Amino acid sequence: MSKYDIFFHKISLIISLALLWIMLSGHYTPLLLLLGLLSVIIVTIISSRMGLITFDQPILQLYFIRFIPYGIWLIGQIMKSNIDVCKRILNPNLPINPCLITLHLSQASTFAKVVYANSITLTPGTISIDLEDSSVEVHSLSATGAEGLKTGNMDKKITHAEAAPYV
Amino acid sequence: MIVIYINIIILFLLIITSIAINQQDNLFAATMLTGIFSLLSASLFVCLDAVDVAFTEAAVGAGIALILFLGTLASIKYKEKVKNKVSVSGLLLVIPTGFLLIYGIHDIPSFGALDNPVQTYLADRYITGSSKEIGIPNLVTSVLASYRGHDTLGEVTVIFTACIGVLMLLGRSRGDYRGIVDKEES
Amino acid sequence: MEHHLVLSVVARIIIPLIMLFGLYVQFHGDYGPGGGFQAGVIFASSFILYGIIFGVKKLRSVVNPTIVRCLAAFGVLLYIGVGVVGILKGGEFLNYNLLSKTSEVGQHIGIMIIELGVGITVASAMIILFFAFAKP
Amino acid sequence: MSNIDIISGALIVAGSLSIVVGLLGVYRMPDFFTRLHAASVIDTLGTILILSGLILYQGFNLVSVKLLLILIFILITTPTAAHALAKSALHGKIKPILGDD
Amino acid sequence: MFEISTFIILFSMFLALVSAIIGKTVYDKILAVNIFGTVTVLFIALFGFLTKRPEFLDIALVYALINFISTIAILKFFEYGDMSSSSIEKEEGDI
Repeated sequence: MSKYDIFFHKISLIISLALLWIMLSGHYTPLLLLLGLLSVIIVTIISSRMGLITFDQPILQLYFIRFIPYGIWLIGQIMKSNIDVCKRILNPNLPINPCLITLHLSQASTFAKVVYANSITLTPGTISIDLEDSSVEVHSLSATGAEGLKTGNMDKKITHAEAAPYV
Repeated sequence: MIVIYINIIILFLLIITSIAINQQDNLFAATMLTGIFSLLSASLFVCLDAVDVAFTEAAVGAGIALILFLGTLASIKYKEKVKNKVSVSGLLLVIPTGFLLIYGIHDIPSFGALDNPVQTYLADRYITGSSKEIGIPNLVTSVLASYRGHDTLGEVTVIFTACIGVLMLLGRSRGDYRGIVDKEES
Repeated sequence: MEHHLVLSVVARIIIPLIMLFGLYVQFHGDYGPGGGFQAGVIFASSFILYGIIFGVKKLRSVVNPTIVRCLAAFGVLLYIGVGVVGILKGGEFLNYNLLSKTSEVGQHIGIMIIELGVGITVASAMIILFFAFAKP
Repeated sequence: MSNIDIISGALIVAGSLSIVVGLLGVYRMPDFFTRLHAASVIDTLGTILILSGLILYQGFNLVSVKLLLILIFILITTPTAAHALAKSALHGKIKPILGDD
Repeated sequence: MFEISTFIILFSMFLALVSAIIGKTVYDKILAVNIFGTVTVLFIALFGFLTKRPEFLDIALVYALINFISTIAILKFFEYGDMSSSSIEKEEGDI
């Protein structure tokens, strides 16, 4: 990781922490803003000591912005599969057909892989149970959920969001 | 009115949880139920309008307490030795004490009543005086840090002392510690 | 647990946020719920999360246990120091009114400093406890 | 009672009912992994509906920003915990019940 | 509306508590505690609106941020038997 990247990540961390402080605080007196600046600097120093900033791929808080369109799409998917799972639970026959499938990952960065795994877990009906470097093992409640993942729609969306230009 | 019903329900859940904790012989499961107990008591404090206490319970219960319990479990056995025998002398002690405590309830002023001793002069003094004398919005902080500053100093000292105590007990390396336990067991 | 990919990435994202939230609670004790004790515990729990996921050895290289022990004592000393300043200015122990020209500003400064002392002591005490319980 | 209040109230009640449905699923499901699916109904549908109902009720101000932050943090942390739980259970002695497909 | 859903949530707290008590394996119990945590966050957020005092939200925020620490600590403890090891030192069976 080059010096430029680390610098960019530090700036990104500082900006996102400052945004978080402004959202939390609600009191914008000079004293509290000064304390906020101090806190952001302390947290940045400790995070870089912990090695949270150096990471093999561009991950950090501001990077989330790229994933906002994806997140909105994801919430729609979550709602859809929630209705499906709720129907299955409320059905007296409990029509479930659990299966394990292995999916191939096409993302380059670890962060995008983790986003993919967590999106799978967030969508009810499918849970990622093992994330390796190039594949993810998924437990699915029904065959339809597994089919939906096998079409690779979510995979493509994340790869697309990952490759988007820097904000 | 509705808050009182919520309080009663949460108290009921707390009772169930504590009985369940008592009945577990697997200490691991008991630890997890303790986590639920902490979540419930935080909700109860929220219902009783004790925001700062609820905050403390939330932070300590979610962040630290369970981890310290697990750390303790790591150095002891998971299963509790169950004694099925009912101890008669203990029962003789516990039942009269319980009755005495219930009898004592009659002397305590009723819950939330306006003419409680604590609300007649002290709370009034804090509520009216605080904004003039201290000038910060959160009353709890001004009581804790300013009116009762000596108490808080005592509390901090207690935490510090407890920390030193734990260090004296567990501070040496685990190897020595294990050695002692093994010798005692063999 | 470091090569548990999901946990390590999520921890990298969430640890700074927990730390910042702890400091927010520390400095907003005057306005909302919270204060030194809660802030110290939340701040320390971010270190504990780091220790759980990346190992105590790494945590030890980030925060030196000796320095943490000194900080625990420093917090108490800071609290007592504010009290002693009150005596030196000709008042009673822990009299904040004398810390500044007007009593209101003095109270504000005094409360903020002693809350900071409480926060430092509690955070260090929790980290020390974690070190003591999680021996390598 | 305005329209927005009615919509937000409906969202909140629907969210709390979905929590009950999720818990019903936890009771009905045959093994641990399928129970995790039912639990994720609570973590997603329940939180999204209730918190978005509260945001709608509140309108846009600092409180609703905090509600949004709670929603985001829950959506980050709960799948992580569920994933860790599932992985740990798979490495433990628990074998998932698989259907015939 | 708030009243109805508060009581429904209290009822689901009861259900989660029962499932924690009757859960057979350790994982079931951890799952129940996890569910209970989420439900508590929602309860505290709702209660703040019920009593028209939304400053309770800070508590819900604390739980949303740090409640999963205890879950992960339990899992780690269950795999390794203590808190200290990182998986670099101990290769077999990472969590």
